[in-house]
Amino acid sequence: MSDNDLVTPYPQLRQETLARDRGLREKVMSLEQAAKLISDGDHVALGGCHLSRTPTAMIWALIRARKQKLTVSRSIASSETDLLLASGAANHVVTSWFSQGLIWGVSKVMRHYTEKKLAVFEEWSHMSMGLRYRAGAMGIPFMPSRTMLGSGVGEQLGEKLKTMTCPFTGEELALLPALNPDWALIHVQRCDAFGNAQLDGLQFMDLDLAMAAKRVIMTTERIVSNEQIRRTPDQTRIPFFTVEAVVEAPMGCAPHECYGVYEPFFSHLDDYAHVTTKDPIEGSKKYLDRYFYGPKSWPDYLSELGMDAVLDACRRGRSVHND
Amino acid sequence: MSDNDLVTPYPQLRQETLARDRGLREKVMSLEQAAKLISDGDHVALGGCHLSRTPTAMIWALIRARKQKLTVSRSIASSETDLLLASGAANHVVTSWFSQGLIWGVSKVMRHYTEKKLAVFEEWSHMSMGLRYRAGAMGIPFMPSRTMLGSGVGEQLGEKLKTMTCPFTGEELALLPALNPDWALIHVQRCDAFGNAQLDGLQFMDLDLAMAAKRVIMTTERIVSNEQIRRTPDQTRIPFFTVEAVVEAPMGCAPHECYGVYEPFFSHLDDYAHVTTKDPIEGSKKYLDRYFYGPKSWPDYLSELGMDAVLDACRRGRSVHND
Amino acid sequence: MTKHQANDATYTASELLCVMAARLLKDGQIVFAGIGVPLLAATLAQQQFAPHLTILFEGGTIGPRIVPGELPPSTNEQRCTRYANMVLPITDVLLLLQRGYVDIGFMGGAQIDRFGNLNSSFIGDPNNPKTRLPGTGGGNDISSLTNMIVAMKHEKRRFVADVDFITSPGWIRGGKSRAQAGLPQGGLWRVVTDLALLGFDEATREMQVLALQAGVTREQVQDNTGFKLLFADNLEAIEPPRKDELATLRRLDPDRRFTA
Amino acid sequence: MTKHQANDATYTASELLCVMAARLLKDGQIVFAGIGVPLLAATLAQQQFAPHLTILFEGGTIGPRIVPGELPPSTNEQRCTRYANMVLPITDVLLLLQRGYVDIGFMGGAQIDRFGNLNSSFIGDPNNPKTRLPGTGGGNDISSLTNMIVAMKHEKRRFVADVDFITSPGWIRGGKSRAQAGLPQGGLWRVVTDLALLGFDEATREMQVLALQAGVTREQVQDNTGFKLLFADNLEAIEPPRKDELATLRRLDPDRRFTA
Repeated sequence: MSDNDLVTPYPQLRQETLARDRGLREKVMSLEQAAKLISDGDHVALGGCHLSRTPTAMIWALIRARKQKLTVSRSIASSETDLLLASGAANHVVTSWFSQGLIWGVSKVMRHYTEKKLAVFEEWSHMSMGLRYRAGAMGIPFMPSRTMLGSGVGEQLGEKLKTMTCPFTGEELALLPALNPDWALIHVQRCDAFGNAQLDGLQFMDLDLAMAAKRVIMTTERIVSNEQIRRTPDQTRIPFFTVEAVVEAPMGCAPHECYGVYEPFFSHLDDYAHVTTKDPIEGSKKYLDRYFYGPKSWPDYLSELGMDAVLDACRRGRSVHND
Repeated sequence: MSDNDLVTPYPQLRQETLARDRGLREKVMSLEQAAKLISDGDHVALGGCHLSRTPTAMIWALIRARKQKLTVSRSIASSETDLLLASGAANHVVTSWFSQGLIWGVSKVMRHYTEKKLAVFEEWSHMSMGLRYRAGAMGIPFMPSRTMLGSGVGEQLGEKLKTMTCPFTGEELALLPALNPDWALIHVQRCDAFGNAQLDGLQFMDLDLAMAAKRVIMTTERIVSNEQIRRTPDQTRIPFFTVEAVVEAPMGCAPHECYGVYEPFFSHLDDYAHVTTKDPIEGSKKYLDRYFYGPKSWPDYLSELGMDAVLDACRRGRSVHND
Repeated sequence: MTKHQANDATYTASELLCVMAARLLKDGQIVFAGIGVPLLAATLAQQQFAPHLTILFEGGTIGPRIVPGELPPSTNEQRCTRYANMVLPITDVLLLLQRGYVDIGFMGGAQIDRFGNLNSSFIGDPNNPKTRLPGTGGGNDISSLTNMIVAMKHEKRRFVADVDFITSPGWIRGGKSRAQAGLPQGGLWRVVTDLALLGFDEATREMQVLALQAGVTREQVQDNTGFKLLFADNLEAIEPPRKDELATLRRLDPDRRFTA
Repeated sequence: MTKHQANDATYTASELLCVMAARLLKDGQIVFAGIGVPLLAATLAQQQFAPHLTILFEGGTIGPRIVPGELPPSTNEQRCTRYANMVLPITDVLLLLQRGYVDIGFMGGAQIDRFGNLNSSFIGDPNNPKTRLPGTGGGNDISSLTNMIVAMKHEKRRFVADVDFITSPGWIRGGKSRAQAGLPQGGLWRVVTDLALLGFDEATREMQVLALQAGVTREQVQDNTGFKLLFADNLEAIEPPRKDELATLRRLDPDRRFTA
């Protein structure tokens, strides 16, 4: 963050928002150009959840651009956050749950970096993550809630979590500080050149994320015309003026899923779990070299995943449309 | 409300919710049967806004059932609320704006009942109405916000509006009390027999209204199969378990509009404005006799509006689909 | 209906207000507009010089296009959503004001006072009003959270020393009173009338005449105002509505539903 | 893998947990389920005796149908939405717990203590842990806001007197301590293990054995528990998994991804 406030002061939040060019303008660029927008030390919120609609392509670009000291927040963090730590891009993770996935056991990469205190793993409850983004999206400094009380999770946050007695009911409430990330990275099925995004299926926290963030980088399976967006305005979920960059990145969540387009690349994720469990440091280093630093381009990265794997993931992804 | 608390105590709110049959069950009934569910003195929140997606059919049924002493809330109230007052069904209106519509001038009916103190017109700002419903929907006793400070609107609410100093930022904030109406009346384009509702176009405050209310009565242009709902679950906006009654009421908003189906019946509304402006008491009485008490059935009411008017409103309503 | 003469074109007071309000907007801005003069002004600006300007409607619309002759009856009907970029819930479009995304909000009112407070709730004693007006709608939210432009007919009964009731706060009691009331952001920026363009003194926040409409004198403005006005040292002259501006307006509202 | 014998059918510990957990549910309930045992248990209940039961997934799904053999890898992928009644944002599905719509939440954990507190964050000293675990996810929210069923293998190292860290509060320090901590609602209702069905004493909120799995003795249960257990006066006998229950489970998870 531009400063160390837990909650961005309201005058600063408004100033930073009003200072941006919020006009209806085209903002299409490459992954590399978009990566240049983000500074070392920024707070980057990741859209999607766990294995779904992960902004892999943009994370891939950030790691290749050798970003450092990023704080990353995501309500459920998986292999993408392993790699942000292993690459040295991030050293602080704000999340409710962090591991590759139940079926693969506890992430050895997460364990290595957090147990060795090479990175901070800041734990909030899942709903609390969502309400922190929502408060940020609404322009209020906190959201009252009824969880994290009486737990170690709440205790461990110290002054970051406050409580109050409700002036209307006399109840004890938890107060969650608003979270306004410097950036939100969000991947959607379709979006126009201005940044108007329509996303199908599970939305996770992406709507609140976009409104809470100071700027959004939107990657999309395909860029559609603004005229197409205007035909179904009630399908638009994220408004253009939150967006600073639009990047077309087909298969942009691979090896994770994009609702209705492709499912997770399960055997690839099994391999990833295998190598990183055997040796979190060497395993993740080899993985980064092969899939992140090695490829000349995003299509080159997809080739490395393999055409068979891509077609299989897409076949499974389409299944929801057969119902 | 079941008691006079401004904010429903949390234990009571949970108890009333858990006591309901929230199973996946059919709940289709007639307007008359649905009207029987509502008791005199209940707080009834009206879905839609101003001239759009007004639950006219259900209001029509409540007035015909001679309900009394209802409190009515709606963020923008129009002719439907005139008639709730004129019929004696309601004597308290919670809203941000109450008149037939700018193009018709100030409602003489509203003026008569409020200036003569025959009914209470409780004024909150538009956003405050929305945030009160949203707090109720979220199960929290209040929502912090940044409006109504320094205004007569806030002052006049006295103890109903509180302020606090933010423990994170030191700012002065307004605290809006949660609103959990006894009932929400909502009209949608389509809904299944369980109450799963999909609504097109402008949503207004209906999603928060449904979650905030203790029970929802859903009227719908048409009842569709649950299988059809399950084909596009990401189009469902209101979940079945909030709903107590599902009523199929074609043209259920007439003479107001239902997005994509029909526009407002403008000449009818001109006539309404004319008779109620000339004499708010006699004018509204005559109108109620002809359109509310006179018709034998809802189709009979529509016939009274006139087939030409219905076809014209539908032709204009479809226009959004031509874009 | 007062007729005004300029560039051998005749126009109504409402048309004059639309044109003047439009000229105050800038390209790329996000503008919260009600129907009538505000919507026509914002649309006129879009078509004249601000193609990247975005209109927001209280009913829940971002960036619609107005279909000439199909002006919406309020901000809450489907006509507001034609060719829009996004439709969203009312509370969320209003929260864009609180989040800080909005440059300008258009306001109106039955009364305005010397500190730019607006009244659209009560005429007379609020506890025993001569007239109960429709109320704030989103007015209080807009006025609390962004910079306002007010466009209204200049009449003594509407320009009063103190409004009967503050529905939408302007500069409240002047000076720093607005910030002290918990509203550090926003405020009343400009008042456009059929007689003048007005602003507010930076220090005292009292209403000040910045420019006069064509053919209007200082005296006329003061005579139609219920309190003592400040006047800027050198009053700008306002260019009357141009034919192209009027032509655009009349294409948008051919039936003169909002510009009569 | 422990094999259990009953009605001449062989089943795994996970299958046993699924069946026992399913039997605790009632028709018409709204159940917050994670993947694995919870999802299989809730689906088994639906197919056996609770056709009107609704499953909620943390990822944002209301009332999905599970496609046999296509069990989701977590609650956040598209497989969770098949034939669902509604898909909604994560925060809003979690808020259903806070609004009071949910009857039962399924939970797990690495450790559970005598007051039903769950730990899924740290093994050892939280400031210097032997093992950093994935964390709460929605666990803390579910446990704070509704009645829980916990299904887990019964092992001494997991059933400890005091958890190293309270990720998801059960009855905290027993008695009224949960309500005093600001959680008047919800609490840990039942613990299902491969050895027994357990509840909590109404007054002290200490863990209490209510029934034993077929062929299991009191001693076995106590020996596999790291603290002194209470035992109900008359322990019910649990009917072992029936063939029809196992058949349904195996149709749902033919590859034994979650029931091995």
